[in-house]
Amino acid sequence: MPPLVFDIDHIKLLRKWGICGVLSGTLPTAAQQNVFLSVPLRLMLEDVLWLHLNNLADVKLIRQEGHEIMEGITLERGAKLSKIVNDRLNKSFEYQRKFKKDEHIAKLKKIGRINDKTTAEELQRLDKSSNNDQLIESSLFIDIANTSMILRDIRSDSDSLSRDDISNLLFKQYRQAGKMQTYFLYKALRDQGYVLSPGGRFGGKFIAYPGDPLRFHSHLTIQDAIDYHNEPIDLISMISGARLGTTVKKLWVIGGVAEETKETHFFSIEWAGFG
Amino acid sequence: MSKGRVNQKRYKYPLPIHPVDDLPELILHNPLSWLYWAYRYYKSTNALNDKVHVDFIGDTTLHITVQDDKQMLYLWNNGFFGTGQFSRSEPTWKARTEARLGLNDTPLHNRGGTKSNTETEMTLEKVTQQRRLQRLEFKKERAKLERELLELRKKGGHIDEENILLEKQRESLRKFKLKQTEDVGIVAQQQDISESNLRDEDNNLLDENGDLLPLESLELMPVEAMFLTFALPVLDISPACLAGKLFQFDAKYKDIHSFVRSYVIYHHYRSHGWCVRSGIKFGCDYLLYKRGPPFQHAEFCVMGLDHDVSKDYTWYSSIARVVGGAKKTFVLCYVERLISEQEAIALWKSNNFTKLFNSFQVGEVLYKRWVPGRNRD
Amino acid sequence: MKDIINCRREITSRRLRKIRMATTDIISLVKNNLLYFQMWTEVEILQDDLSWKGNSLRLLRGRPPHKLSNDVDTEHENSLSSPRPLEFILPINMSQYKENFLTLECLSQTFTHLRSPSTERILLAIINDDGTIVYYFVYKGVRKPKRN
Amino acid sequence: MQFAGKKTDQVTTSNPGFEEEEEEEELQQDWSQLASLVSKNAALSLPKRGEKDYEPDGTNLQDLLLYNASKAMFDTISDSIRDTTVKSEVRGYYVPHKHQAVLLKPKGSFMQTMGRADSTGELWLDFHEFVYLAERGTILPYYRLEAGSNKSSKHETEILLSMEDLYSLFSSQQEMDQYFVFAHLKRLGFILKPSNQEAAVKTSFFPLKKQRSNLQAITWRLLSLFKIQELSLFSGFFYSKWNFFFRKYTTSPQLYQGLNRLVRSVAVPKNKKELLDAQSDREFQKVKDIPLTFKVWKPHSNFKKRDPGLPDFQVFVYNKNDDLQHFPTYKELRSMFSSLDYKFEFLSEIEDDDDWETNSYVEDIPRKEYIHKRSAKSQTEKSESSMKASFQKKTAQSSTKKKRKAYPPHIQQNRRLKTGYRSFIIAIMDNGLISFVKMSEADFGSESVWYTPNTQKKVDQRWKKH
Repeated sequence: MPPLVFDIDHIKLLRKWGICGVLSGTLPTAAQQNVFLSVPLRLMLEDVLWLHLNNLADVKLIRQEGHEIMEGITLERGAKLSKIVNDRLNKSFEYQRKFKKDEHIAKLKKIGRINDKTTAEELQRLDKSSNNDQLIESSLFIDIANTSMILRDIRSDSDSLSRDDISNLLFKQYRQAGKMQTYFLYKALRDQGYVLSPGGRFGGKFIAYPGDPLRFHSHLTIQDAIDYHNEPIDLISMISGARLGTTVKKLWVIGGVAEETKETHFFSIEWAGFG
Repeated sequence: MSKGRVNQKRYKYPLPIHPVDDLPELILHNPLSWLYWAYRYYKSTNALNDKVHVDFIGDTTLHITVQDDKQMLYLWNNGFFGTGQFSRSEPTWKARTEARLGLNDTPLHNRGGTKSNTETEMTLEKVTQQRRLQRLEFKKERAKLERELLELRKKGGHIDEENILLEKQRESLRKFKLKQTEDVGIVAQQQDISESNLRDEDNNLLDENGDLLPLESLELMPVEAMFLTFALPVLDISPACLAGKLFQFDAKYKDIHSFVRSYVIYHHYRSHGWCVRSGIKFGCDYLLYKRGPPFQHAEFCVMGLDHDVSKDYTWYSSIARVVGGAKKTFVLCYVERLISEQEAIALWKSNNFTKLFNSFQVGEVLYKRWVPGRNRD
Repeated sequence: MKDIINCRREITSRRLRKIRMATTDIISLVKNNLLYFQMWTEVEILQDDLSWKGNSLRLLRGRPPHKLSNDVDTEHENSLSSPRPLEFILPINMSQYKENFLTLECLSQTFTHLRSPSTERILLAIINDDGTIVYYFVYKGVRKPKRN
Repeated sequence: MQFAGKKTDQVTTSNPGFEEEEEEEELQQDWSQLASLVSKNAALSLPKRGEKDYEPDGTNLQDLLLYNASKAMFDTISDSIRDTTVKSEVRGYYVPHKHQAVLLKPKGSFMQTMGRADSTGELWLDFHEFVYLAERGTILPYYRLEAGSNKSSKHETEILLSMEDLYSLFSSQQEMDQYFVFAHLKRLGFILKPSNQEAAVKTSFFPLKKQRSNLQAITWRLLSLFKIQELSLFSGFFYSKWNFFFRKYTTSPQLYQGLNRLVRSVAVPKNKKELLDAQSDREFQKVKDIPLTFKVWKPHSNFKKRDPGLPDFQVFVYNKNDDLQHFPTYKELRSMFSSLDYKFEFLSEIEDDDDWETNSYVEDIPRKEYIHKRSAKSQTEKSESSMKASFQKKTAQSSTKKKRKAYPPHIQQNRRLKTGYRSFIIAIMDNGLISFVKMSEADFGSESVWYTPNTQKKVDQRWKKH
C-alpha cells in the first residue's frame, strides 16, 4: 500500500521537514478540479524510509486487511467507537446550534424584529412560530473525519519489531536490489536541503526543489541510481533528458553509490548550447 | 528563378538511382519513332556509371565517409543521404569557409550548385549569433533587475513595494524585448565583423597554393550505407564487404541485432517514400521528412524497440516531451524477428540479406500526451 | 582506359591528402569540428592518456569563441568581450552498435585525471554514427541550473 | 523569479505544451486564488499571486511570502470540510464480503451515473464510487455491526467512518491507484465504469461472432502464409545485383514498389470491415487479454446506467514505481488494441451519435433497432408524449448532422499518420501524480509518401518553356 497521511497537523510537520508529498483527495469545496486537492497526502517510499531512519515517524505495519479489521470489531468495541463518533458529532452540533442561533438573533435585531429588551420566552415563542429550531436542526452539518479511530488502537505487527527490522521491511519494497541505491541518492539530496517530488512527468525519478515548492522553481531532474562501476550511462536518455532540461530549466542529474566507500557520486548534465 | 523552383529541379529525384525518364516520345503512326524508342530503351539503364566511393575511418567505431565533392553533392541531392561533418546537414562547410576567409573572388551568388543553400545557411548562422547575443543581453538585463529586487528585500521592503517593483520590472523587460525584436531585422543584414576575422587557426586550412583544404567529408550512417549498397547499387562496395567492415567475422547474433533492427526500420520508412535522417538531436533514432529537409520540417520522430521489450516509463516520457516540444509526432516502431537467432546469424554470414531482412516485421504505435480536460466534449 | 586509371589515381591521391589532414581518428574529428565548425580556438589534444577498461581516453582542451549561454554571470565582468576560460573536452562514441563504457566511475576518473580542483566541468563530445557531434557539459556533483 | 523568455534555438523551440505543464506544476502550489473562494480571511492575508523565486535568499520578505502561501494552503484544506446537512444526509453502509456499499434510502443526482439499484430499491455502490462520494461529502460512510444472526435492528451499531478508514479498505495498491485515476477523471465530469463490469443492456461495436468454420479459418491462414511467400520471392530479385541489368524502371514509384516489399509491416484495421474481420480472427486465435481498467464516457446529461452505449475511451492504469508492473510491450499493446470496444473515433464513415446507434449492436441487433423496439414496447404502456419527445429528438439529431468536409488526399493521409487508428489511454501513476498518454495504432506501411511524378513532369514542362 502506498503511504498516506490524513492528519493535517502531520502534513504541516512533514512540510517543515521538507517532505511535501502529493495531496490526492477531493477538496470538498472545489470538487470539480484537480489542481487543488486535499487529504490524503501521498508520500513516496523514499520519504517513509527517510522519516523512519531519522527517527521522525513511527512506522506502523498493519498486515491485516482493512475488511478483516472491520469484521474483527466486536460489538463491545463497536459501541465504544460509535459513542466516540457520536460524542464528537454532538459537540459539533452544540457549537453549530449556538453559532446559528446567535447569527439568527443578530439578523432579527438588524431587521428590527427584536431588540435588546426582548425576553428569552418571547424569543422562544418567536422561534417556534417560525419553526426556527427545526430549521436549525435540519441544517446542522455532519462532517466526515480525516483520521481513523479504528486503526489507532489496532494491534500491529510492528509492535514487536525492532527499528532495523522495519527498515529492512521497508527496503524490501524495492523489489530490485539495484534500486536501493536510489534511496541513498534521495538521502544525499535531502541532506543538501533539497525537497523532492515524484519526477516521472519530467523524465526522472525525482525532481528537486531548492526549498518549499510553494515558493521555488525546481532545479533538478534526478534519475534512478545506476551502478557506479559497471552500468553505462544511457547516452540516448541523457541527450533527451538534458535537452529537455534546457527548456524546462532543470539540470539532468545522474548518480550512483560506490560500494566500497558508500559515497554517492552525482553528475549534472546540461546541453552545451551548441552542436 | 524562385527558390522553390530551384529546389524542384535540384532535388528532382528522391533516390540516387534514377528512373529511365528520358525516352523519346512514341508517335503512333510513325514506326521509325518506335525503333528509335526501342533503341533508346535498350541503351538506357538505371544503374550508375560511376559508383560512389566510400572510405572507412575510425578506431573503435566505424565512420563511413564520402570524400569526393561531387559525390557528396550527388548523395545529398538525390535523397538527402549523409551529413557533412562540419555542417548542420548538407555539407556546405567548404563554401562557407571560402566565403568567410575571402578566398574566392567570385561573389557567392555567381557560383552554381550549392550556392543558395550556402547563403541561407550563412544568413541563418548570422541570425542565430545575433539572437544569441541578444539573449545574453536580455539575461543580463534580467539579472540586473533581480539584483534590484533582492536589494529591496534585504533592506526589508514591504510586500506592496515588492509588487510595485515587480510590475515595473515586467514592463521594462517587455520593452527591452520589444526593442530587441525590432533590432533583429536590421542587424541580420549587417556584416558581422567577428566573422570575417582571420584566426591563427585558419592558416592551417590552406595548402601551399593558398587553396582551402578539403576538410569536410560526408558521413553516412551504417544503415544508410547498407541501403546504398544492398537496396540500391550506389556505393562501390558490396553489401557483404560492408557487413564485414561493420562486424567481425565471428559475430554472434546479439552483436548484429541492433544494427539489423535499425536497418529494418530505416528500410521500412525509406521504401515508403520518407526521407529518413538521424534523430539524435531529439534523443531518438530517426526523423522522418516528406521529400527532405529543404521542403518541410520533419513531422515524425521514430524510436525503435524490440517487440517484447518494456522500458522504464521515464524513458518514454522524456523522449516524448522533447519530441512534443518540437511539435513532432512520436512513433514507437516495434520490430519482431520471425526466425530464430541461429537462422538469422546464418543468413547474415551467408550474406543473404534479402531473406534476413524479409524475416522481420515492424509495427507502429503513436505515443501522445493526453489531457483529460481537453477531451471532455 | 588509361584516362580512367589516371583519374582514379588522382582522386586517390587527393583523398589521401584529405584523410591524412582531417579525420583519421575520432579525436581529430572532434578537434576539427570544434576548430572549424564551432569556431573554437587554441584547441589541442592533451598528451597524457587516461586508460580506462582497456581503452585509452584522450582529452582535448580549447577555448570557446564566445561566452556560452550556460555560464553564470559574474556581476562585474563584461561577459561579452572578456576571454573565456579553457574547457576540457572528452570525446566519446555513441556507438549504437557496440558496448558502451561511459560509467559514473569513468566520469569520476576523468575529473581526477585533470587534477585541477578548479575544473568544475568537462565538455562531453558525443560522436554519432551520422557524422554529427553533440556537446554536453558534465558537472561534478549537483549543480544549480542557470538562473534564467 | 521567472520572467517569460522566449527560446529561439532551432531544436528547443518554445512551445505551449511545456509551458502548460510548467504552469500545471506551479499552479498546484499556488493556493492563494483558491483560498479566496474558500475563505475570505485567507485571501485577505495573501498578496497577489507573485512569481516564484529561484532559490532561498535568506530575506525576511521571502520567508513571509512562503509563510503566507503555506498558510493559505493549509487554511484552505482545514476549512474545506466534507460534510452534509442532517436534512440531506444519505448514509452508505460498507459491506465487507461484497467490498461494496449499500444505500438504503438513496437520493441525489449521482444516481444517474453511479451505483446499481436492486429490486428492493436499495442502491449498491462499487467501492470506488463509495469512497469518491464520501470524499466529496455527498454521502456519509458507515459501517454497521450486526448483532449476531437475529436481526433485531435495535442491536445494530453504526460507526461513521473516517477517510482514513475508507482508504484502509482498499484491497491492494493497484486498487487504490485505480481509485486515484477514477477520482481524477470523475472530478472532471467523466463517467467511468470498470471494464469488466457490463451494463444491463450490453452494447458492443461488434455483432455476435459469426462462427467461422475451422476449415474456413485454416484456408484463410494458409492464404496469408502464401501472401508472405509471394512477397519474398518477388523482393528477392530486386535486391540481386542483376536487377538493374534486366529491368528498367521508368519512374521513381516503380523503384519504390520494388523497395517496399522487403520489410513486413503489421497491417492494422483501418475501417469498419477490417475491424470486424480482425475481431473474428481474434476469436479464432483466442488472444489472451491484458485487461483495461476503465470504460470512460464524456460528460453528458442523458447518460443511462442501464444502457450506456459504447464508451468514448478506454483507460489502462499503470503504476510506474511498482516493480511488479511494467509498461506494456508491443505484444501486450497489440492484445490490448484488439480487445478494444468503444467509439472507434478514427472511423470516418461514422460521424455522429446517430451513426453510432446504427453501427453498434445490442443482443446482436443494431442498437438503433433495439432502441426502437424497446421504445415501441414502452410507448404502448406510456403516454404519447414520450413518443413525441423521442421523435423530436430524432429530427433534431438528423438536422444537426454535420456535413463532413472532404479534405484533399494528402491532408487525409497526414491525419491518418498523425492520429493513427484504434487507441486507448494509459494513466500513469507516479506516487500520486497522474499523467495520461494516448497510445494509438499506426500503420506507415500502408501509406506511400513518395514524391509523385505528376507534379514533377508539370514542373519540367514549364521549365522547358522558359
